[in-house]
Amino acid sequence: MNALTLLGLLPLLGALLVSVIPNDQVIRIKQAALATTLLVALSAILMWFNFDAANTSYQFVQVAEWIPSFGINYAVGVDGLSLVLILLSVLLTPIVVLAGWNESEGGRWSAKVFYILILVLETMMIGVFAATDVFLFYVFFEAMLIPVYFLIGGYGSGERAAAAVKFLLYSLFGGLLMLASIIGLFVISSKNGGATFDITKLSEMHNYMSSTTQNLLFLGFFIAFAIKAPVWPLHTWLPDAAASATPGTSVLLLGVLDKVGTFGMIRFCLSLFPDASKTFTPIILVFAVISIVYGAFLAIGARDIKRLIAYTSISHFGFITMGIFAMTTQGHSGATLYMFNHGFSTAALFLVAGWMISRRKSSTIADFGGLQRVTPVMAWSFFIAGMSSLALPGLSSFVSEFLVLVGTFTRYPVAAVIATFGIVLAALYILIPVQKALHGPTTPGNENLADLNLREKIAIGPVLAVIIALGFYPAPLLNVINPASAHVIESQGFSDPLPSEGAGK
Amino acid sequence: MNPYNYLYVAGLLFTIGAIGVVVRRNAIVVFMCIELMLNAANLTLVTFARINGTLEGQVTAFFTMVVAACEVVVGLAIIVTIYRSRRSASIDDASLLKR
Amino acid sequence: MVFTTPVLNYAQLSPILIVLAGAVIGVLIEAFAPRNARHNSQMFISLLSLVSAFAATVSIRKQAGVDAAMNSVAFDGAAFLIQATILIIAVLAVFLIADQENFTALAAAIPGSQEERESLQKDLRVTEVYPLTLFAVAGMLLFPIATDLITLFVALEVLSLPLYLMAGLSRRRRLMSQEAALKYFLLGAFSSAFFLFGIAYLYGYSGTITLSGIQQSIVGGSGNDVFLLLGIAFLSVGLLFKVGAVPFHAWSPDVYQGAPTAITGFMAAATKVAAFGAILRIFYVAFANAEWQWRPALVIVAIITMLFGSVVAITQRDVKRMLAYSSIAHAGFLLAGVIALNKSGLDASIFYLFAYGIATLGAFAIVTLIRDAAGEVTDLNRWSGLGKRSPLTASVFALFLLTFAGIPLTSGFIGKFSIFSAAYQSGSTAILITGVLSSAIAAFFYIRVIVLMFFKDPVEDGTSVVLPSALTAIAIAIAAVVTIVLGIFPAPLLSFIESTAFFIR
Amino acid sequence: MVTSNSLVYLIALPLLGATILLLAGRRADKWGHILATLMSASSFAVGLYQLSAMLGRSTEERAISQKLFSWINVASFQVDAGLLLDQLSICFVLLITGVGTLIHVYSISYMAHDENRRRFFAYLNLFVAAMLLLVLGDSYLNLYVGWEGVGLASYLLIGFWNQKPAYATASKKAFVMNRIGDMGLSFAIMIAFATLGTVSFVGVKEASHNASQTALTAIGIMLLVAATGKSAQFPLQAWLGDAMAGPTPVSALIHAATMVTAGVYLIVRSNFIFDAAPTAQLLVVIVGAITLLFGALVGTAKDDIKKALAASTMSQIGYMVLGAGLGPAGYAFAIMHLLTHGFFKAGMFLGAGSVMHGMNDTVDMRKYGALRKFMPITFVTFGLGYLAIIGVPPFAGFYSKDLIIETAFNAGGAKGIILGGAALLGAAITAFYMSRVMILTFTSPQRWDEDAHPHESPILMWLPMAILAIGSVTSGFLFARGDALAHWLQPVFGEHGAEHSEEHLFSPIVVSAMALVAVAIGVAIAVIKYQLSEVAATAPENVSIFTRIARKDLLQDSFNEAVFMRPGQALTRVLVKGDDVVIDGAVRGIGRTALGAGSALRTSQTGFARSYAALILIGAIALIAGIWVVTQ
Repeated sequence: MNALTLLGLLPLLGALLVSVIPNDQVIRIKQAALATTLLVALSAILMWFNFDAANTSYQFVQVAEWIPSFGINYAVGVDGLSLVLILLSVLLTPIVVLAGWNESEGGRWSAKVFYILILVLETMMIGVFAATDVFLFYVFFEAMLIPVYFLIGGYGSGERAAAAVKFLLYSLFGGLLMLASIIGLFVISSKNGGATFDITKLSEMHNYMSSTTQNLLFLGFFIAFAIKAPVWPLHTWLPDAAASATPGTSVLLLGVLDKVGTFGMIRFCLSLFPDASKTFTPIILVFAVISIVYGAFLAIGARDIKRLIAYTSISHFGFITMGIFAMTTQGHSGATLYMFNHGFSTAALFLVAGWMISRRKSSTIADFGGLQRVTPVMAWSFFIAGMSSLALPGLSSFVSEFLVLVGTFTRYPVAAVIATFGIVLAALYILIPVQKALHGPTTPGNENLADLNLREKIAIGPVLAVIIALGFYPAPLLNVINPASAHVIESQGFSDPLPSEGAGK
Repeated sequence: MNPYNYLYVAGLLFTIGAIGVVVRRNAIVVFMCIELMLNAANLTLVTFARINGTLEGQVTAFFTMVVAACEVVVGLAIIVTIYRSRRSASIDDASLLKR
Repeated sequence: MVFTTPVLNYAQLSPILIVLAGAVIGVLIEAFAPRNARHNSQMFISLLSLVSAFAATVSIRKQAGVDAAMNSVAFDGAAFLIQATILIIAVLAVFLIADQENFTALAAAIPGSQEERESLQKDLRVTEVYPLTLFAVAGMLLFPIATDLITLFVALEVLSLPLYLMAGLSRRRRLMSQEAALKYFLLGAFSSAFFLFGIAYLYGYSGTITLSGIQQSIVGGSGNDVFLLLGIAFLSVGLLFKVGAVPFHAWSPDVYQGAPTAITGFMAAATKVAAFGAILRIFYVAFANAEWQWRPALVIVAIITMLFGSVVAITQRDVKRMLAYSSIAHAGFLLAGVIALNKSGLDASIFYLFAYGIATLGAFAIVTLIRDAAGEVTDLNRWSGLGKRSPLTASVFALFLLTFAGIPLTSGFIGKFSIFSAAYQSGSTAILITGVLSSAIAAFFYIRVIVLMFFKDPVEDGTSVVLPSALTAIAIAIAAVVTIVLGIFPAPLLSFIESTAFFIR
Repeated sequence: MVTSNSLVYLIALPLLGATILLLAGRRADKWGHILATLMSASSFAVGLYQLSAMLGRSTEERAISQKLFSWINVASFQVDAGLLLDQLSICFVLLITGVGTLIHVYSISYMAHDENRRRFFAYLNLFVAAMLLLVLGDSYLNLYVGWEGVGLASYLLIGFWNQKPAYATASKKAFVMNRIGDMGLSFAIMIAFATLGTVSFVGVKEASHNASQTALTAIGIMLLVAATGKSAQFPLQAWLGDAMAGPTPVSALIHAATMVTAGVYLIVRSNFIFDAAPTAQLLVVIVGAITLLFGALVGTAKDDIKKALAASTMSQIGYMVLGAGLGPAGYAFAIMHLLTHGFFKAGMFLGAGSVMHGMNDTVDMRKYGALRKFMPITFVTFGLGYLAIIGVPPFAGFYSKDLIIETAFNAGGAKGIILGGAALLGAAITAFYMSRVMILTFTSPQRWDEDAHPHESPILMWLPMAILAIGSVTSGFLFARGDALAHWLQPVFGEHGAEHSEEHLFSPIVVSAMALVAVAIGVAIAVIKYQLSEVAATAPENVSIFTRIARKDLLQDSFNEAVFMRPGQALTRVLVKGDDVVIDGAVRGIGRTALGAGSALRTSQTGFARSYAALILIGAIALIAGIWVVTQ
């Protein structure tokens, strides 16, 4: 069987395994879930080693007829872009399982349901990135909402039901717009050489569209992705969802699911509608830049630590979007790498924040204080995660953020300049909570908080290690990403701007 | 006589019937108005049969009568039941189900 | 004038004849069999006749022709598919009807009277519901295959009259049930008057009562266009009334709510299939060449129907009313298939009808299970926390809601996709956009119910989930399985429909 | 260029130290400080080894480089993790590791009673590593890593006692203001890449020959912004005073000797850009001149010994920036002043730490007085540093500062006179406020709090002070003799480096004389004001508006608060509110509209069959009308 399909099936099998374990053997359930996710992670790493980075076409391809009446195939394959994102998903999942060992306990339903949902979600995450058939992508895109919806609404805290509904409605709305566009594509393809959903074949279809059609179809896709990624002003679901979800769910939500949005922009918006992408680039850049600054300001003003992290993500997604639409290799590679790095730094932030909250029973930043003395390991973990979030050089986010900025600057200097102001704001939105929560005198109620236990240390360790390692040595990922980015830029008919002074005065 | 005039009459009858359904409260009267509409249709059919010189219209009219008779059976059964329950044949009284 | 002896092709009529025979036997049983033997024998006869009718349809599926009854009916691929769908739904509906808890013991008894109490004590059964069902089914089988206007009208009445009665058979809230019967009857009769009036004008226009004759007249263009106009308009009123399209929808929420739930399910599913079967045949066969006349009007009706159904459903507090408005919205979606007026529109409509019919029946079957001491509980507020009390029931209901909402991996999604793409293929961008928009609105209330069931705490008011009877359980299980299987592997059915569905002229 | 594979040890050793200490946690409490000191010392040893190796090579081959690995490599954007050790960076390497090691030694004793001493040493090692990366990086992006790395270390060390909210705030302020400067560096790198296609020093230098002045000016200005942030130059100087919240050794190492001079390094390192961008160069000297006066003025009003020294640092770096901005003539002098300043200012800070150590951590000079008797060693070492900073021959500051003043005068025309005048005025004010510090602390009558028991510090503390004092005395002479440093650095600046300009406004002797007169005036005023008259133990309130402004750091914080902070906070509040009300409000509004529409349309379902019939009738008529309209 195809390696990629197998990878996607593994978590489902795990879910099946979990479902047959009796409800009262909670430990067994957790162990089974952890073992499955670890196995998936290892398999994905193995795939990464077998991936031929120099080859820009899809690899590990499998195509099987699914719904021949509509030309729909089960078609999967990965290029550098999707491989990186699949890696991100499957690496984060075991960490989430381990880090949120007790997350399932405050929920409406049993631990079993929780882990089944997580495992099903993992399958869908792999599927959504691996799909090379637009219809298949859409199916995963929509279907993955359901487990997340139940994870938020069933195991979250606070206004969890409302947040889950808001998340679902936003996403469904976007999804339906995309469905309209997909139908449009389908009809156009069936009128021009046979119905198909194959991404490669569909990317020829723009030749048969009027510019109005192309613009409309582009918007259908883009709005769906802009909701997912969240780009200002379609972001308001994210803080609510992130604040209500369990930390683990938030990690998957912000770390992986939202990446589907930015992934989709590259994979679908750009390649299917090159002309429309060009038309809308200025507007999108404006929105991206607004996201960067706006998200940062709202993060500065946030009182709740989870909302704060959510707003920082909005800012970061602004960077990613900007990098994508800058149409330079640096911007693209930076954006892709940013997706990966943001996954890890947000994961670290959310996990540590989750532990802080579960110990303190409050998510208000002001309730913390002086944690650096009480719980040094936890405080340090948060600090390093925060530093990564503000893109401190030497940590992974810096590389990607700088690539995005430099890549944008060569083509759209104004956008890059405004975005760069975001790095000052980033310093504020990280250091303010650091000061309030970690520094200062120990606030009453915090004196006896326990520091991270061994399990938590094991969970956060790899995340921080990845953050630091990729900061110094991003080559393993960049080597995979670069050919894919270059391919996208080239197929868009762009080439990187040459140094303006290179040829002499 | 111009057969089209029958069409006008039929149209008039249909309209009267339809308006009757809308304005009358008593279920029986409403039902009678519907019968009027059916008969307006019958008249139309017959007229067209005449105009077109084919028989189908008349055949249809016969079928309609049979069907209308069946409708009466069912309709009266329902109306009578509801009258027995409510002691009223006003269709406005039967408005529990709304919104 | 020469009368020819009618030549009947009994094989092609056999499904209808079998069902009618079953109905007649049922009447005889009602008349002669002892009271305590009636129920089981009636049920047996009903199922037997329905199943054999189904077998008969299947056995003659390859036959096609208009000569079954002197050009009065046509048997073709589309007819087979629709009849088969109706029969499958009818079998499932009989499973539900068999759970006699829903029905009054003595329909003639005055609500609250001594007579009624006695009949309840004696545990009497309204076994006449079985022959009524069979008569209705016979009408439904005839309606979509009728090719002349008389047969159409007779079939319409044969399917409607039993339903009027069945709507009044509820055991609880009998006043409402009777009111539903009255409203359904009066408005139904009112609309059939329009229908008949339309028949008269079409006859006047073309001088013939066969659909193919009308089509030829339209092609010939010799008739008086005013008659055609009036004919199409009045006929449409009758048809649109049956499917519950706005503004001819007003009966359906009231009747759906008042009728016994099993009957509501049967009505919502089977009537819709039959009526759309007829609409498709009439519009595709008779009126196709006059599309420039009726299409704009129908587009507007479809748009209003989709939007109205979705918007009003949001505010409903009664589950049956909510499903009624949802079925109005779905009528709008189905009209999109009529408007498409192409082969894919026909295929899509048939698939949609099958998927939607089965799911609707399943959803109403679930409604019959939620009860308190006074019978079914349809107030949505009292459904809150259902997921906690009975996770399986709630999950299956959620599944049906998701398929109504058109979430991928359910049959509803495939249906929606195929029907909208057919509509867009024929150039109806407006339908596509409205469809997507109203799907988004519709998602709002489906999700609200899911939230209610899963994310709200149960109210302790004696509402409970009864164990479904074996037959109900089977019906629900079949519906759920069909919904999922058609969501994941729709290809066999789709290609079967694609290769089978056609209209003979 | 000669390649080497041992440069990395310079950085790796302290980095290893920091990593071990941070990961080991409390387990390293016993030996952490020793390990850290050893790591720093070994790095110094490697530096010395590299120096001797360098001396052994011919002038052209002195610069060596090491490529570690390919760091960021995307299409035309190629940055290696590479190190470059040349005549300029070796100066810094030795300063950082040398002074750094001394300060490590000092801190062993100074921090002995702090329960988190291990962590302190970890930060110190981290700082040393980052600072070495800053000066060793072979490209602007590598420099940037060190640049922010030292910012991080500085943040951690300023906030070392962050349990005090004010200290935590100070550290945050330092980081944020530094980030504004860092933004400038980002811009510079982006412009460099966009215009020149490379960000390595070698590459930019090559490309700058062909580049337009516009591009180079833009890069230069952005580099200047970066420098103002890191080196606490006007207008990003406000953080330095607050940074004194950190333990005193930190102030000595980071906020006097090394990190704050990184801006000067950056400008000097980018000499090829500034040489070709006169506008940017002009801005550099303006910033330098303003800051040297600004810092000096602030210094006159500070009663906190560390803040007075911090203001002095700001002012002295102003001199360096001024020197660096004067072009080829000034680079070497800027570096020379940087090095001598490293000695004397670090020494004085350590002295201040020693005083505080003896005075229960009091920092208010008005509570000092007459400490000469109780802390003789501190007095002597501090005094030597004092003589060096005010520029008394033959102490180090005399040589280095004099040369800058002289070069400033030689800048030509009005510019020369203004810059020279400013530098001269600065020298006078420096003499005044440093004398003030000296007098208030050591020679004036005692004004201690009752529980003060001043005593000399232990050897581990005074030994580093003594060594630095020796540096303060001798370094200037050593560097200036025969233009030794200038010649040494010349290959870095190209052919025209170190050449004295042809026209002399004043001869060197005259400049020295003027400087000495200025210093004498400054000292005299201080003596009259503080030695010869009574000094209040608490700062008088009824002072002139100028004093008040000076005490408030010339209103820099008030300005920043009024212009940036409060509007920023207001904007944040508006946006937070707006996000909820406007954007989310719009979303909720859509939901409410749908609900409202639903409720409104629901009313059409009246429950009366007759109204339904009416609806059907109307519908039928509408349908007919609709079809009619289309048909016509």
